Amino acid sequence: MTQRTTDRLSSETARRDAFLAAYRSMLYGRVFDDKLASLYRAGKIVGGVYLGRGQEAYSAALAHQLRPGRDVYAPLIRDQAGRHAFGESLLDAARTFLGSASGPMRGRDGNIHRGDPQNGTLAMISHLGAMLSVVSGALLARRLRGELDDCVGAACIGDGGTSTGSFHEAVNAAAVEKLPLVIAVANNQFAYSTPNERQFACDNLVQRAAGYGVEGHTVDATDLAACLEVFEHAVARARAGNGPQLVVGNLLRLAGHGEHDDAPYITDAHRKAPYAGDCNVLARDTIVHSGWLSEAELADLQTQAQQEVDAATATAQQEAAPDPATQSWVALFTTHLAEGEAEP
Amino acid sequence: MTQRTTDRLSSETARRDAFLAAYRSMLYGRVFDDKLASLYRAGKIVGGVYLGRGQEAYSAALAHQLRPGRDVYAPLIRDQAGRHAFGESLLDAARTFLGSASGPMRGRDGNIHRGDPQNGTLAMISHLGAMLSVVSGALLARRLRGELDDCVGAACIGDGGTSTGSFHEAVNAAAVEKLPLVIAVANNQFAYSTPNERQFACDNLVQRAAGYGVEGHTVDATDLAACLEVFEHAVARARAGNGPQLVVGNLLRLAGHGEHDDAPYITDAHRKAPYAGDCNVLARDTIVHSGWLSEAELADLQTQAQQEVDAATATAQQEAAPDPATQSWVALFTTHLAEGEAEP
Amino acid sequence: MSITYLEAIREAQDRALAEDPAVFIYGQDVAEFGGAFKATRGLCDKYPGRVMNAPISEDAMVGTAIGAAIEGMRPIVEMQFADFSSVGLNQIINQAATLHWRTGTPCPITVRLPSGGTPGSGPFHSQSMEALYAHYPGIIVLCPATVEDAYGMLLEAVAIDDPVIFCEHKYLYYHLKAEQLPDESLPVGRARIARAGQHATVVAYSAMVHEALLAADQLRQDGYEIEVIDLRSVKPLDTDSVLASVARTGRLLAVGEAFPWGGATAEVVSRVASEGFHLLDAPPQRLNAKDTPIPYHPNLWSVHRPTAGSIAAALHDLLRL
Amino acid sequence: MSITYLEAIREAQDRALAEDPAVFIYGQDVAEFGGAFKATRGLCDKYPGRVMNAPISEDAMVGTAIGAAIEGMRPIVEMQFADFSSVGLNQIINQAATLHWRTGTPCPITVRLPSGGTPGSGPFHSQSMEALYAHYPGIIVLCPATVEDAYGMLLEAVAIDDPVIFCEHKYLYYHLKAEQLPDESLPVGRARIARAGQHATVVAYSAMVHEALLAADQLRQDGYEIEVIDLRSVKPLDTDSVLASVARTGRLLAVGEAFPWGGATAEVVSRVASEGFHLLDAPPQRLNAKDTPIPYHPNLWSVHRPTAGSIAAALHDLLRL
Ligand SMILES: Cc1ncc(C[n+]2csc(CCOP(=O)(O)OP(=O)(O)O)c2C)c(N)n1
Ligand SMILES: Cc1ncc(C[n+]2csc(CCOP(=O)(O)OP(=O)(O)O)c2C)c(N)n1
Ligand SMILES: [Mg+2]
Ligand SMILES: [Mg+2]
Repeated sequence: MTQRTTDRLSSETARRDAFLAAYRSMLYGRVFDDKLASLYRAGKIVGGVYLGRGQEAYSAALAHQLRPGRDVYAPLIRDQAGRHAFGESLLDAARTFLGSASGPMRGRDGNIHRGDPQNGTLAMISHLGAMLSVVSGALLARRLRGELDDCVGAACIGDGGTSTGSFHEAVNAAAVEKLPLVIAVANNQFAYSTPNERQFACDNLVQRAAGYGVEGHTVDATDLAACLEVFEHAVARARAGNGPQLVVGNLLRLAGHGEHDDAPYITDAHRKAPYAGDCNVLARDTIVHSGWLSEAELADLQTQAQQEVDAATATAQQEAAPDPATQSWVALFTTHLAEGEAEP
Repeated sequence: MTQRTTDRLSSETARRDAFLAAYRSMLYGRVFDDKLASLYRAGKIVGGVYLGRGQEAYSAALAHQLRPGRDVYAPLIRDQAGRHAFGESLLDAARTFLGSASGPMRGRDGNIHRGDPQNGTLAMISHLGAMLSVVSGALLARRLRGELDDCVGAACIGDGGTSTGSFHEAVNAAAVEKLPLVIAVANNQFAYSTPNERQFACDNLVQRAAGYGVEGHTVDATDLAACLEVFEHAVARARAGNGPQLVVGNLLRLAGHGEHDDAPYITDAHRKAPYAGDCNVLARDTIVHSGWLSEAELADLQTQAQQEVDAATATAQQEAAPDPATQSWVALFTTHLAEGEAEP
Repeated sequence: MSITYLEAIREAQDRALAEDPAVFIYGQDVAEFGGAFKATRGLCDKYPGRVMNAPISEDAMVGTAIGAAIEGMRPIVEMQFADFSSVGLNQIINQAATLHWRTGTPCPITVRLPSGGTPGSGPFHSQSMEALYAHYPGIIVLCPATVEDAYGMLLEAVAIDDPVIFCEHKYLYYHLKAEQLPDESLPVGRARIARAGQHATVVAYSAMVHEALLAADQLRQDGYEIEVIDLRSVKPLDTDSVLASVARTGRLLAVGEAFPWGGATAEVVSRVASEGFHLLDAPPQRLNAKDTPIPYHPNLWSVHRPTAGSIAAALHDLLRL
Repeated sequence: MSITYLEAIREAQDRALAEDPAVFIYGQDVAEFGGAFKATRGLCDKYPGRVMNAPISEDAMVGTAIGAAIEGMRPIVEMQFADFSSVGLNQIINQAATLHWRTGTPCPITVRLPSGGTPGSGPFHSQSMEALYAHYPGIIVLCPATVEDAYGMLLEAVAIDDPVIFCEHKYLYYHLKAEQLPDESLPVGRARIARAGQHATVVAYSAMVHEALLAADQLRQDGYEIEVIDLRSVKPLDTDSVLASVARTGRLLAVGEAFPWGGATAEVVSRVASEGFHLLDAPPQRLNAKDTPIPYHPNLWSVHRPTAGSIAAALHDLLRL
């Protein structure tokens, strides 16, 4: 074989490996989400359940570019796939939805509000837009210490979240500091029930990039290969010192806002639009057509995912709930400065 | 004369008249500002004094397009000229700086924080960016009542103010509602001491327009004719139903941030840059060179402005200060629901 | 017929829209969808163009309402959850609240805050923010505890020519029912005796009124008659009614679901201590939520906020003092 | 040598930057310009890259500080005026304040708020916002009244592994002087007896401590010895020291410059009423600013906030009760 052929084959291998790795996270994300939905319907989950259905390719493709332990990641409410790709354990995810005291949030916070900030996964607060500047701060800290190297930070946000003042302030400030911040906007056409037309008036949110002086990218977020490509490029640009990268992916939320919502506002016209494809189905087709995995292998993968998800939720369900009596009701790290109750 | 010649002459007359009218407000703005500065140095003013020096053309040209009593105007800290053009009396301006109880703010608020909201001039709060959505609300109210007609609202903001979340939310929401909001960004190169490079990373703030889906315009704000033209166009577009208009003017603040600030951060390089021209001097030159007014007429105008400004400040200085004893210390309109003190 | 607290809020808005063309509603998902809690269901169809979806921009939402109010409208802003009003707080406390005192222009806006905890809602969908708004001059802060007040006070809120923060409690939305809507109600600013008693007074508001009533039931079994005062409005705060009650009972427990530092319970206790010191037979007491974020897990949540049980315990302590 | 309150704040930041490479400063105009009040003058040159100008983006400023704190830094955020922190409030109360309880990650940020009124500053450059922040769990709120505390408490604030709201008073910036900076100071959380007395206790903080001391001077002429307690920290609030003082004097007046509803004075009075009821020989009293926006005109301003004169009058009333 010529050198060129080897290169092509190895880059094809790399592409296939990336695709399969990301697809694996998409699958785990979907299976986990489906499990959550059924637990929710069975009344086993207290509080909201928000799914990433339709957003898995976009979510996983971003996280696939990130290096757990080195990069900073601020996933949002529809990033089960990305969290999986960034190395979150299914058990920790299940624990948070099911209120296990052993989970990372110890029952103090729930569902999507989970993370491990000191190890690079921020734990979102609900106020949309608020996480972006926190990612910037983490990057700035590293730069100040001379430890930024080629780290990036990635922050996820929805179409609706771009309307927040917090989003604007953070993107602008990151641009001024030229921080390696990748902002992944998942435009799933709706913010809860509110369609794009009532959320913003530009044609494509990527048009905001120029106004911030950052680089912009758009992608068909139903297409995993395209997502992998756009994030590979954007993350590489950020790592190389080209400042913030604004990526906008187009897709349709294939679920309600939360599982309590049957989304009557999503019409047939939306469901027939090009952005309405199911990225998981499309990615699976690609795998089959490319001969990367056989139907049998795919079925095994599905079974494995199902088993792991079932195991995680079963374990989490058996774990103890938090005990108010042994709980520390002290919000401060500096416990001796706390008012009211002492540590138990 | 042919019809065409008549048209040309009458449009030239209109241009001259507009120029002279705006220049008049620029002159009054400058003379008033100079008076304030000297009163401040003499210790006659309590609190801050912020001047519009260098911004008069931009300020007056906008307000010149507005119709007092019909349009809505939210001037900011450097809009003495615009306020004059919108019909604010010098006496009311002087009263507010000098704390007269007879002024529109009755000594309760001071200096630039003045207005007459029910008659179309909003009274700015200090929090930058916060006035924009209030203008939108006024326009929306008229639309809801079917009384919008060809009204516009104009909101002034600085380069620094564009970094606020409030600015972003307001521009975006106005774009969604397609309101006739004209946003006049005065880029005077600095926000207090902070230069553009530390405030935003795009080349020109007008690049933000596309991201909001609004129309954008830039102008050399040292050039009155250009300012008149850009605002004539932008305001007409807004009146005609084309939605928000983002206008960005380039200039240099020819003063400190406030009169307490000698602005060491403004370097010689800035003072030699094209945006550093004194719009008042340049406009005066144009008037002379065009033969629109003679030196003598201009001197008369200057004298008249000086006399009116002196008279206004003298009157305001003689007026009674607010009397705490007869003051209503009730913040509510619904006085019977107020806690604490009753009306005096 | 039976009507819930949430339906009462919807009905009040319906009536306000019907009676006054100056009223309109602005908020996230309030139009066709009827709002996250369905408090505006059907209103968008019934009043075309007057129930409008807002972008996720609480600052702009409030600013827009203020501008419309300046022009004589009476906007109702729905926050999706009270907790998100923190992002619109600046426009409320600095723009709306100062407008009339500074300029003489009234600012009749009503900001509806779906407030308070429910199981599983966690730190950012459970807050009671009345203390932040009541601290600032120029704002009226209402906290209805009953279906009747949810209706009557919301109608009044819209009619008042000042900014009103309307704290409606999410826990009461579905559970609280009344037979019918009232024709009249106590005016804003007046507290209500929710239950008469003689041994101690509990001053509460919003959902805590119901916990206090349950606690009073428990104490009745021990022979104590507890008076429960429903403040209804935390600003203005009806000190006279509270003092009159303490004059009858000699004992005071102020209960609130908000965080413990400052807030309505501190205001109530300190007013009674200042103005009604000699009416007190025992030290006045307070019961608030714990001084941590509001926990997600129902086990933790039910201990975090005051409940009938903890109020009863506090009352027993108070009666022994 | 003599050093002002403002210089003490600058010195403390200088020392914090010198001693700990994790410290940096972020705020509007804080770099070359040295900040609107010159509290960071010279620090940018002395510590290159560690004193950074921020865009006019209070929300992002605080968020950025939180992110840096997660990574082990100890940011100091300067708000240009306390009043503008309303725009960064959400990040403070919901992000910084909840971080440790939710995730176990400490959040050592210090947010400096140039607070309080000065003549001519008006409604938006005069506010005292401690009540808003102290209401929320997870935040420490400091209000130094002296040059020594401005220095010592700021150093401590930066060292504390929790979010600290540092309310420095603009009226004290230039007027208050000390001979030298302290080597040691009372720990955060402890109140200080600013003046010992026996007839009544005034509890105050920040600029009001000085008004209270002047009032105490006036009352001495009438033979009364007034004890003045400087709270130093409003959260945590040193209830024990306050109670100990009230035990000595039997009378309490709580004085604050903030708005009257809620806030530190309500908290002080209600704690003393609850926990020290039997120590009181007279109803405990409060004195706050008036319930309107803070007026621009010095005539109005000087009546709006408590002063030596109004405190003395309130004390005379209290001593007659
Ligand atoms: C500041 C703020 N306001 C309101 C909300 C309530 N809220 C939660 S999710 C949501 C819609 C979000 O839409 P989008 O950003 O498009 O994300 P998506 O749900 O579509 O993924 C809203 C309004 C919030 N979380 N934060
Ligand atoms: C939200 C907010 N943060 C901070 C300030 C303090 N501040 C007042 S004016 C100013 C600079 C404004 O710069 P710019 O917007 O460019 O207007 P210019 O003064 O240059 O006309 C700052 C930071 C403020 N008024 N509002
Ligand atoms: Mg969306
Ligand atoms: Mg500027």
